[in-house]
Amino acid sequence: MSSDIALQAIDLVKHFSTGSSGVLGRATNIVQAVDGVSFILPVGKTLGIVGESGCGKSTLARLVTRLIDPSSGSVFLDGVDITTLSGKALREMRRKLQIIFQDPYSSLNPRHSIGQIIGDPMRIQGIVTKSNEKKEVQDLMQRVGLNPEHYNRYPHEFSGGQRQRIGIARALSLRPSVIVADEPVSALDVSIQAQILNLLENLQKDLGLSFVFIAHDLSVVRHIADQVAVMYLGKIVEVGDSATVYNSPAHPYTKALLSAVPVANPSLRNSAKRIRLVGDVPSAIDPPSGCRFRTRCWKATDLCEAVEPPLQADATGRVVACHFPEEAPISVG
Amino acid sequence: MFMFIVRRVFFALVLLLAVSFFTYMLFAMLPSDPAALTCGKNCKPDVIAANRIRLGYDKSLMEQYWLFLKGIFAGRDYGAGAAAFSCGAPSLGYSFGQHECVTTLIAQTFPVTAYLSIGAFVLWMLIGISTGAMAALHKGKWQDRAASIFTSIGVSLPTFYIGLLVLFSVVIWLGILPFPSYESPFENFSTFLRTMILPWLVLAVLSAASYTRLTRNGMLEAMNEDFVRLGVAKGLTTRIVLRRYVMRQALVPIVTIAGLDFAGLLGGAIITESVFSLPGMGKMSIRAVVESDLPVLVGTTMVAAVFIVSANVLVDIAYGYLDPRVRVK
Amino acid sequence: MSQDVVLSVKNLSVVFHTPDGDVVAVNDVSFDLRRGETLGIVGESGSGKSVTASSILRLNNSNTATTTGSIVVSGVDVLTAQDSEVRRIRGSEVAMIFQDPLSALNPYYTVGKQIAEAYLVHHPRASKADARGVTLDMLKKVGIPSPEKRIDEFPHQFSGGMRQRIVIAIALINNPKVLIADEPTTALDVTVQAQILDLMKNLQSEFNMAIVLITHDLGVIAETALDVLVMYGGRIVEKSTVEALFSEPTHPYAWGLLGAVTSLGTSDRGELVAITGSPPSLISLPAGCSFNPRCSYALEICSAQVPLLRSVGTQGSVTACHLPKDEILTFGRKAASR
Amino acid sequence: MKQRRIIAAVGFALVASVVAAACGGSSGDGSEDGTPTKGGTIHILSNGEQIAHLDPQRNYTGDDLAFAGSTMHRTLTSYAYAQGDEGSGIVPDLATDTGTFNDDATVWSFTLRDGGTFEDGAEITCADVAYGVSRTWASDVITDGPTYASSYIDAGDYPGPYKATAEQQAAYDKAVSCEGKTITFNLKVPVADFNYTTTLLAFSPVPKAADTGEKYDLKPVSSGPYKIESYTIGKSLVLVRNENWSQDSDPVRSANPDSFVYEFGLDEAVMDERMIKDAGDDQFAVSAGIQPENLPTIFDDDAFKDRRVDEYDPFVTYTNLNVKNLSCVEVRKAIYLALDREALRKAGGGPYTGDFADGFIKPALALDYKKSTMPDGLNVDGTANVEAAQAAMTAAETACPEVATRAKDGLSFYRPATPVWDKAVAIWIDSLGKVGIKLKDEPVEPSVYWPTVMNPETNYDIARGGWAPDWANASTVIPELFTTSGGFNLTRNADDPDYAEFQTKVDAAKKELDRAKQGVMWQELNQYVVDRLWALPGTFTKVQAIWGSKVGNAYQWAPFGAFNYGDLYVKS
Repeated sequence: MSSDIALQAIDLVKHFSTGSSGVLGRATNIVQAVDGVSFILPVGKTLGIVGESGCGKSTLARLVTRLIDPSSGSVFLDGVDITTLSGKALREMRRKLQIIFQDPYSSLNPRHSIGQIIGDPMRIQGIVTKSNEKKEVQDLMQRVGLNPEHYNRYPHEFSGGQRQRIGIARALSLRPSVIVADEPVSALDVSIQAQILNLLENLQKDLGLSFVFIAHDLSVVRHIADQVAVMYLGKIVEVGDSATVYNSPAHPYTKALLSAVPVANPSLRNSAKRIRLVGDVPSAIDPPSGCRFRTRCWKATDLCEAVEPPLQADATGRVVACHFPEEAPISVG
Repeated sequence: MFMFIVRRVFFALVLLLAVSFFTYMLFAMLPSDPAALTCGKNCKPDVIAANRIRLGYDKSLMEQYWLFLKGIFAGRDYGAGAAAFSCGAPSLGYSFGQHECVTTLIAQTFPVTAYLSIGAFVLWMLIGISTGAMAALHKGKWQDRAASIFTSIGVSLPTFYIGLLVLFSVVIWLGILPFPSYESPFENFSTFLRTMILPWLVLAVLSAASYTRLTRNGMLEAMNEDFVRLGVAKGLTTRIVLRRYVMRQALVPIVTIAGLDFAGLLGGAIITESVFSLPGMGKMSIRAVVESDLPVLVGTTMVAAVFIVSANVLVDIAYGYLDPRVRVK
Repeated sequence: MSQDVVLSVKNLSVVFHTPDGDVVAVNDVSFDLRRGETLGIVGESGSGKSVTASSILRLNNSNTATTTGSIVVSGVDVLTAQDSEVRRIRGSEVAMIFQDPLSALNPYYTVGKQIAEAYLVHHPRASKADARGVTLDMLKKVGIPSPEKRIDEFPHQFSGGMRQRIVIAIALINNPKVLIADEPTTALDVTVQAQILDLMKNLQSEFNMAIVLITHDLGVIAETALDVLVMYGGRIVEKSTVEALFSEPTHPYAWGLLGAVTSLGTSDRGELVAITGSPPSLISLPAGCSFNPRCSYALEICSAQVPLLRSVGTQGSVTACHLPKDEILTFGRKAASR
Repeated sequence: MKQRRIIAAVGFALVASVVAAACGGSSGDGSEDGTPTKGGTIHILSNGEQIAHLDPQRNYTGDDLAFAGSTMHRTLTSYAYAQGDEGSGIVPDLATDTGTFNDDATVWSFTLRDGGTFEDGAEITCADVAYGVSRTWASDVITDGPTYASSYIDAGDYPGPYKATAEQQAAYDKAVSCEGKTITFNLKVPVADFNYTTTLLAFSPVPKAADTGEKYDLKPVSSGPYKIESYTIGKSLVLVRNENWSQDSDPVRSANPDSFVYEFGLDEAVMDERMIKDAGDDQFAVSAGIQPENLPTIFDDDAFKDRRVDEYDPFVTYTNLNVKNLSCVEVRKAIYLALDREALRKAGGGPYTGDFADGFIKPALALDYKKSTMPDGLNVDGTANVEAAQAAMTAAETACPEVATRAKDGLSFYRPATPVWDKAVAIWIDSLGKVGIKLKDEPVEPSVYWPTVMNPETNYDIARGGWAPDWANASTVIPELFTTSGGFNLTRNADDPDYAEFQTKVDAAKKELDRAKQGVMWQELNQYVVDRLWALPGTFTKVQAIWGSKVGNAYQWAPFGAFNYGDLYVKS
């Protein structure tokens, strides 16, 4: 395995059981939340993962950080399969692989000061000593754009954007190599979103971090990601360079997704050729046979129902799982 | 839904069986000896041994438990010869302290507990919900503050203390009511009422406090829900919004807790019954504890367990009807 | 008032009384809405846009909020009318839809009952059967498949998009003149958002109603609104047509917003032009122009005096900014072209 | 909690005794202040949930014996219905006289009076008395009752009426024989005071046809002036007049009130408050036992002087020493001298709980009581005499070094695991620790305390005890507590070198038919035990009671330490 791979997922599967029936209540409904996802995150790059709610992207974030254990599959960090780690090795892995959540407030202990929230993990992991802890924490606060004088304040004394900065500082405190960000800006106001996105990009540049950036907002992902993977019902349907995927989406779902995004330009209001998907995302409990997107796809044929399309690379290196991929780039924006 | 109910009931029965086993074993392993309790001063070892055989305590614990279980369905015979007697099914054993089948004793004492519980329950729900609603509707005003004082007093004062205080003041010092002397409502309804009114009130007022808080918080929470705002935005009157939107939402958790509280009461309102000398099941259990009357202890514990387990099942089922979201598809 | 004006808001101010002191959530807001038109209101959280919306139906708790000014709907001032009159207006003249369609529906009743309830309250003589018929029609109009079956289902049995359709059905069942849509698509997935926006547009022309669309998403504004109010710190800072906002924005806050927008069309990974700092706390608004601490163009006067709305630009925009007119136009066009 | 209830809680039956109230420190005085009148209802307030046993053969507790005997169950002989010493005397009841006996007091006969009837009107026959007594032998069904009948009467291996074979029954019928109205008891041993034994309700008649065995306890057939109207455990027992009882046939019972209502399960604080307030029906109520905190209110205020009493009950508390383990009187003496009895009494409630005992026979047994000479150095005020105790220990180290060492290593102290005893044992440990004696606390679950210490396998060094005589003769004290054949000897004194002499003296005293001479012999035997300290005297306990202002004839009935319920009347 090449050393310039920061994180690699191979055929990750996560099935949850819900509901029960019969007198003894055996679980009967299996939610196929993540069903055979593989990706590669090169060092220093950002992999964006997009998809609508229920597509499994948040489950994926928890799988690759081992907050939950996969049903099958592997995740390699620095060449080590983290799904089998335990004890000290697991703790070391956790240090190197940090996660940032959507809701910064609920992930911060309200009874701890910012100094504690950021400093405690550093001290526990032996990154700082008691004597230099405060200085290190304040350096980090400065770095993420927090006023170092607010060292002794508590989470409720900060605004949403500042809390997300605290969350980022806490993630950075352990000097990780990979950060998985799960909808890090979707709870924030537009002006604050931009600040946080800029911060993440600068940190990546300065510290050589690799990001998995999960979001439902396509334009945010477009802005930050080098590569983008599009998920639909637990599977990746298309993955490739951002520019390729956004400019010439190959999967009909990607195409529909992009065309649904409102364009911040009133003059284009009636000019764009809109693709309107009908209906909702089907249930992950009993997903459609063959291609999972076929029930909403205007191009679907009997083949799509019978045979699940494999992920295949095209000439540009972009990978797509469709029997009838799009040829021509569509115009956007 | 039907399978859900069947399953819940099945598990409830399994649970009750487990409870009966552990209750029986736990009490049987207490360091008291029921046989030794049957004779007084001249308790010679041979008398104790003879009584142990007569009461069945010579058998192994598992066998005793089996006899106890069998008795529930088939009844049970005690002793031999001219002094033999039996307790018909469902038999929960025989109390040698009270010279009566435990089932009969429970049948005698349970109505008292039931009247006490039902009356107090109705009163406390009325008081709790109405004061809670008043507090919520007048949030921050004097009504709200009064309700908040009421709840903090209500939840912090022990029933025992308040019960005695009320009894002393109303009955003994002021003489407004006669000293409670329980009569069945079918025998003497006015005595029944005069006896029950104080225990009802004491139990109701003290328990109402937490329901006031629940109702108030539930309603305030509901009032912030978008669907309540949409109800108002539809043009509905305040009364309809409160009833169909706010109360409906606030009552769901209350029903759950009330069901369990009520079942707990049916298992014996021990302190209230003791203070007001009501010959109910709770008072009987206390007596059984003091006198190590094992069969009564096991019996009352089982009855209480049946109430609590059934209440859980009923609340679960009721929840399905009250909240469509938890209904099983 | 023009014949076409269906909603006229004048000098609306809302003050909330909180334990920490009074909070001016909406400050001197005025606008008119004409039949069939869509007015967009944009702004960040705390800008006063949602409070403005709920004031129109007098939904603010009168115990904790003081509302002044006037809101005239069909000749009636909502703020001073009798309760019964306000109830008549709610739902029949002015209807509302909310951000989260799940929490906006009463979980304890079937969707059919909730829609019919909205009809019956304004048609007291209608029979239950009539109401059910109207409800079915409405469900069809908002695009619920097999409405005969689904009318008796509960909200939690519907997907997010379907729930928002039901909320819309409730809103439109009495054929209101005005629909207030408070972030109607924020909680929805992008493909569903597109469906709902399409539906709203179609129904707007069918019912010939006016829409107040509150959103933080400039893309949604760009696709739907005719006129736009930009709000900041409880005040209107810019009022313009949607074309003017995107081609010639006149307020530094609007410039910042446009710069902060990430776009699908650009592969540019350069730094976003972020507005520095955070939205102000309404409890302690900065003196003068409340945007001045975050404004890179701020003048001395900005921290001393609240700028009044004035007409600037070439497209009839009104703005509340102390900057000279020509500077506004220069910087605005620059911001728009980026 | 009142003393009586502590005793009940440890599963020990408090028994009847004859106690003269002569020096009881009585402050109450319920003397006849008017002519008793008929009618009305007497209320009895009780913290208990029931009468322990209404079945006469199972009734063995003082208060219950006084209540049931004076209202429902007649016996061959009875204690006199009178206050003070007179109440300890016996009078004929069902019988025409107090019994006749042969030369060596092994055959006793009683002749039934005419006109005695059960509540159904049936005449009380000799067979009914014999049947009632026979139930005593069925010890697995008729539990808790006194067993004097079966230990005195020569009925072979009779197992009681329920299980007896025809042969066994014939043996019994021979031992307790009927000839017309005369019943004759053939005893195994001479019993000079058997007519006192017959005051026990165990000698009440039971009609065989009505015997329901175990369940007879709930509704026994009355032979007295009152019968049960209703009995609900935990609530009340209501007695109403038995219309078939005739005053002519009953010389002792006055049967003044029309009914009695025994109210069960009352909170103790509530009982006291009601009695103090004395309103409504509570004016017709009696209540025994008063909460310690209310004692000053009642006894320091003259307003209560006509409706209160503070007197000795029949009970003596003491401490058993295991003489086998502590085979050295010096060590036993050291323990007694070191013990701070005043601190123990204070912890238990102070002087209201009783006086320091000087032996095991209470002054109320006037013929048998003589103030004992207590060990040298024992402080009369009950405080510890550490110096004297230390001296005793020093003496022990030369006299019996093994026992002294045992005391220093730790003596096991068995006592019921109750809060009262938790406090007391701390005082014990503290006092004895001052002379280097260590105690190992062995709390025992209260309900099995007596079976535990009665078990010969249990190797205690010290075990608490308490006793009340069964009738007015120390024959129910000294032999029971200190001989190997006694039912309640916890001293394990059989190996003591003096035991043989002691046993001989006891046997002689039991056979002595001259009651006065016998009394002197008991006095000497009491001193004999005190000198050897096989057990350490504790407290002559007292009881306090209060009654309503409309209750007449309320007094402590000496033999029972309880009200004479049958003698109460309602003042008009």
